Amino acid sequence: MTPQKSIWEKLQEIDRRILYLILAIAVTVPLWIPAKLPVIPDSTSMDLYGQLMSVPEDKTVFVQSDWTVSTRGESQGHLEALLRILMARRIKFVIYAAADPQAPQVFRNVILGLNQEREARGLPPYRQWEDYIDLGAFLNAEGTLNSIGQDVRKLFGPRRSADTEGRERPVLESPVLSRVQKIGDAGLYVVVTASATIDVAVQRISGKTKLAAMTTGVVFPSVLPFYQSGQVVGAAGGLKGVYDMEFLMANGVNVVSPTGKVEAQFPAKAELTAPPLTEIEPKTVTFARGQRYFLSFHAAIVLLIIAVVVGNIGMYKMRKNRRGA
Amino acid sequence: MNPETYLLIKLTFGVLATIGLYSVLYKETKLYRFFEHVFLGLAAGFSIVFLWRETLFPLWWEKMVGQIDEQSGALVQPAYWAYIVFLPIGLMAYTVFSKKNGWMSRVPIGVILGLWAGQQVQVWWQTYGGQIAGTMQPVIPTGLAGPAGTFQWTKPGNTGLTPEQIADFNTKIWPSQAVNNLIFVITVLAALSYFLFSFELKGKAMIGFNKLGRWLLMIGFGAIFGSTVMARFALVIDRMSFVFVEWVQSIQAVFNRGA
Amino acid sequence: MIPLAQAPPITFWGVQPGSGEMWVKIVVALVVCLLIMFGLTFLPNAGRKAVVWGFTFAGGLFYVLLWIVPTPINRGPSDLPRPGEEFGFWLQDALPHIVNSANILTAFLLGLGIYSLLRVHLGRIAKRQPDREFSAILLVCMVVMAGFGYADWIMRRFGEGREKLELMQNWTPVQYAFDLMFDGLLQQMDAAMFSMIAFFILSAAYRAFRIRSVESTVLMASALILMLSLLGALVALWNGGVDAMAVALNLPNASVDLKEAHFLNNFKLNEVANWVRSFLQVPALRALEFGVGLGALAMGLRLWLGLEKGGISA
Amino acid sequence: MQWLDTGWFGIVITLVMVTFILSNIYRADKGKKELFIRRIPGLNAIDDAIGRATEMGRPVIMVPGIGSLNAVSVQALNVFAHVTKTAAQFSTPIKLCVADAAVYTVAQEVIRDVYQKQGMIERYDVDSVRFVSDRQFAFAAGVSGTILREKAAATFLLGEFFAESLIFAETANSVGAIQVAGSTQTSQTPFFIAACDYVLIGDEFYAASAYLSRVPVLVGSLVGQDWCKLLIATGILLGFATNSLERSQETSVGRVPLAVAAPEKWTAMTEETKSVFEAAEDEIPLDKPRLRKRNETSVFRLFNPLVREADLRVERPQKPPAPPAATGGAQ
Repeated sequence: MTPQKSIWEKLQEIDRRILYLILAIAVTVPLWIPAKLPVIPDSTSMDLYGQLMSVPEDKTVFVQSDWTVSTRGESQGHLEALLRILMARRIKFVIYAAADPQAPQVFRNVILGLNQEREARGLPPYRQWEDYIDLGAFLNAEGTLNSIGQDVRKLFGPRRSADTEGRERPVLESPVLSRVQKIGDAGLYVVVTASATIDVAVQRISGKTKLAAMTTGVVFPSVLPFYQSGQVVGAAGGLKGVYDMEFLMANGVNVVSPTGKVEAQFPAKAELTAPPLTEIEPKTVTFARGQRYFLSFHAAIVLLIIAVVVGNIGMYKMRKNRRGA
Repeated sequence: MNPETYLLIKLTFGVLATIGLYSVLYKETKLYRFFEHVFLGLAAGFSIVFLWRETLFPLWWEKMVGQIDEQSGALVQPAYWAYIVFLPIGLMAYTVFSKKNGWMSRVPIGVILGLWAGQQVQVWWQTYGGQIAGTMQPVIPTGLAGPAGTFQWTKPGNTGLTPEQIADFNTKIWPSQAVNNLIFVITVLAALSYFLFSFELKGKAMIGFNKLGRWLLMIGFGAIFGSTVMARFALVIDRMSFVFVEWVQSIQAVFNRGA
Repeated sequence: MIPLAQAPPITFWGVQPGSGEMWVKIVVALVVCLLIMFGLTFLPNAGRKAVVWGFTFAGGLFYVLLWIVPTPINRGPSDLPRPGEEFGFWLQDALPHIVNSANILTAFLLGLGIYSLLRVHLGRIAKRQPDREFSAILLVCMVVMAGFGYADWIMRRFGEGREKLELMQNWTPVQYAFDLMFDGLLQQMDAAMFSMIAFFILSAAYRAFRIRSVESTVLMASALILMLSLLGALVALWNGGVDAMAVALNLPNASVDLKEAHFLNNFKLNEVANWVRSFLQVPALRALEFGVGLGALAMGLRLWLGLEKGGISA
Repeated sequence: MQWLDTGWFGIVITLVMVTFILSNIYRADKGKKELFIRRIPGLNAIDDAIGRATEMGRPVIMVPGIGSLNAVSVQALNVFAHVTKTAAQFSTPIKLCVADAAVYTVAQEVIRDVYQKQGMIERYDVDSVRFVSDRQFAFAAGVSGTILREKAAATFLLGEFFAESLIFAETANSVGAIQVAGSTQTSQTPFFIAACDYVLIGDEFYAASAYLSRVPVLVGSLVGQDWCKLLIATGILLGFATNSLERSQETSVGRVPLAVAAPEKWTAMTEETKSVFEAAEDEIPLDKPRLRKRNETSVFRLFNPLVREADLRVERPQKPPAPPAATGGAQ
């Protein structure tokens, strides 16, 4: 009798390309499935959301964006979530890169995309000069952050931008920066990064203003000590951090219920309450990239686990057959 | 140029490059070979630029000829002319293809390695002293007073507990804390024993301890594997989204505007 | 370079930028170095090793001295050394100049790498070997990228109205071309190659995570625990179950409001994963690091003192 | 009191380590007895891998990682020299792909030397050592292309690898190459373990050249390293014991951090000096005794020497005030 190969044995010798194809499908298909998975946000994310939602409306938020295309998967979601919150609350912000000359192009594309989205929803777009200032890149993170800590007006002074009427004027005259005298005037200083620039920011800026971080999953563990010591007031890490932010934007954190009691939605600090973003601007997008990616991520991990289980069953069956023969 | 149109062109380039490189997952074809060589060429070209722009110009040339503030004319940094010696030392490396003077290429190599070697002695304690100290965990409940971010069984950040409650809580779980610290110390020692090369292990206990060390190392490696997965999968998901969602949207955006 | 800091004074070693004195000193130093180099070509075999080792030793000596010579306490910016502190002060002042020297030297060596590329690919074209068309593509890409890269840098650094170039609407074709090649292609290719790792993770895990031996089983188990703990949805369900069980069992401190304070917390998925990380991964890899650090220290000593036999210094 | 940055303890321990290593090198160099090294399976596999490549008539590909020129790359090249020696004897073609120009320079020389010493300089091909790219993922793309096109029979991935490790390992696996890998980068070792046939873990990588060559200097150094590890282990055990004892005792003296004791001095310090004086504290009596904290044990003090506020009072002569800026002019 010719030995018939069982399904398990065939699976043992499966062509890796079939595995690759399955993975590609498994991560691509969920991109179109609008499932909102349950999640318990990390306390770092809850703090970050709470901080962002409590920035006074007349303060300018500083956004330092130091990531480029290769870590888009995590960082773009961070930046989008951050800017969505700021735009919905009509908070003015200044954005720049402190290390990489290529970073501005990437955040410009993000702002462009968000403005298109806002227009599509009939919301007023965010405009350079009036609502935000794009300063481009500064080179040398160490020197830049040191100057920001010491005299932010001196650093920003030479930069110029077109105002609403198209005239080139120093950015310091813009509504965004005219009320910033020193870094302490910032509503919040958020570093969106894929590298160690957050360490430099902690050294040079923490203590002078409130510092928050949004970093890739790889950098995130090095931010946690700063969070625990209070040098960083809130942080989002990796893909989970993106989804956390979007989840919090939709649900709020520890909102006061109609009965007047603080409802601990997630195990969070009792004093930390911030409403969902939709209460402020009803048409805001809350779930976006993080939601799409998070389901794909679950699919990928589940696939990985299935692959491992199938592989082991196959090995077990083959061994048994061999022993039986 | 219109930003949206430019964005579409750029995204299209990116999509083509992604597909080209991904084709290697199926097979090494001419398509992959084309993109591989484009990649290598662009990377080499960029290295040439980057090298001058980010290393030689700021770290060498500007140091050598000094800096003067353009607006005020004030001295920013004097010209350290002695930086010129790096040039001949660096040039010595180019003798590597010469039969007679090829030995000279070892001079810059020697300097680089020497600097590295000296640093090892200098930084050894800075790097490992703290880690050695941190390993000396006591067998007592360290509770929430432990070093920031490390050995905390429960995080005060997300509990909403008062300090008194936390202290009370800790008194209840202290045995597990002491046990954990003991596990920590034993793990370090077992893993360290695996890296003893010049001692012949004798006795069941020693061999067992050594084997335990290897298993613990494997647990550590498994944990790294598991926790790296999120960052890696995030990237592939993003690539797929880049090709199938954003690019398509960008095309729509440009055509909608045109229509 | 920290802006606003007071500029270092003009000395024998640091002269006024752009002055004639600077150029004279640079040229003289260069000529002297080249003469020494020329002299070295006449060195007999026996002396060569000593020269190479001398340079290596000198390179390492600085850091060793920096380590062993006492650092001046609480040094202020305008302090002068007390007796006995001169050398410590000198080392501190020299450090910023030494720190980057390895980078500078390595940068000068890049030419050799480019030479290797040219050699391989021009050779392939000249010898009419297969794949020569790809070699040509490589060389063209290299030249175009370098050309636009320099043009862009010069415009952004020294050009008229360089502040304006930060904004896209003021770009010239040079900026567009460079951005397209760098951001549109090179970075996207980086990202594409980087993201491919996910596929390899799957195929590697499929083959390697088997219950074959104790080793591969524990490797798999810890990897699985960590992976499961990344699944937000699963963690939310699991931890909710744990809380519900705590309430059902009527454990002390268990309440719906303070979900953290009961013993079963230890079995929450993220806590288990954290435990594996903090009490198994961290110590095991710390021991490994100790070994690696000692290996580097020993190798550093051997290289520095010229004791390394075999390999490069044989 | 001047070694405040590391304390005398750090200096002494490092010196002891250095002495251990150097004295064992000396001992081994003078001694006659062959010293013992335990078996390292990954290194035994090298010859088998080359043998297989010879049988299949396909090349051996070596990658020293993407790190810059340092001990890791030098060590990788030492192992590659051994591989090349064996390959040269069987006239198996080799390829060495490098990502750093300085490493390329060294590799070029090492490989030529090997062929020269074997008296087979005619088999040496200058292009067998090639610089691929110094950009991480361009290097990854180039090397995977090479592995696939050349159908490598064996690959040696030794050195500093980062995210690209798995790209090489899985690509080589797909063409059925035998793989020996090793990285000092702990974050990449798991991927090598998953994808490669033989893996050198951590320190085994540094032990490789001693293991392969049995040169007394290298073996002696290895013995010295083992002594250092035993010293660390003993230290950990002692510290563990004293810490456990001391932490369960009560104290009636506390300490104030310098930032609190002398805030104006603290704020005047530069960041660099601050990091030196982080452990500076003054003593104060406590209202009621409490358990000792982590930073009140003798072990902690050994690692973080106690500096009092008084220690910071250093009077130095001052430089004459700087001339007004922008006057310029050579002096």
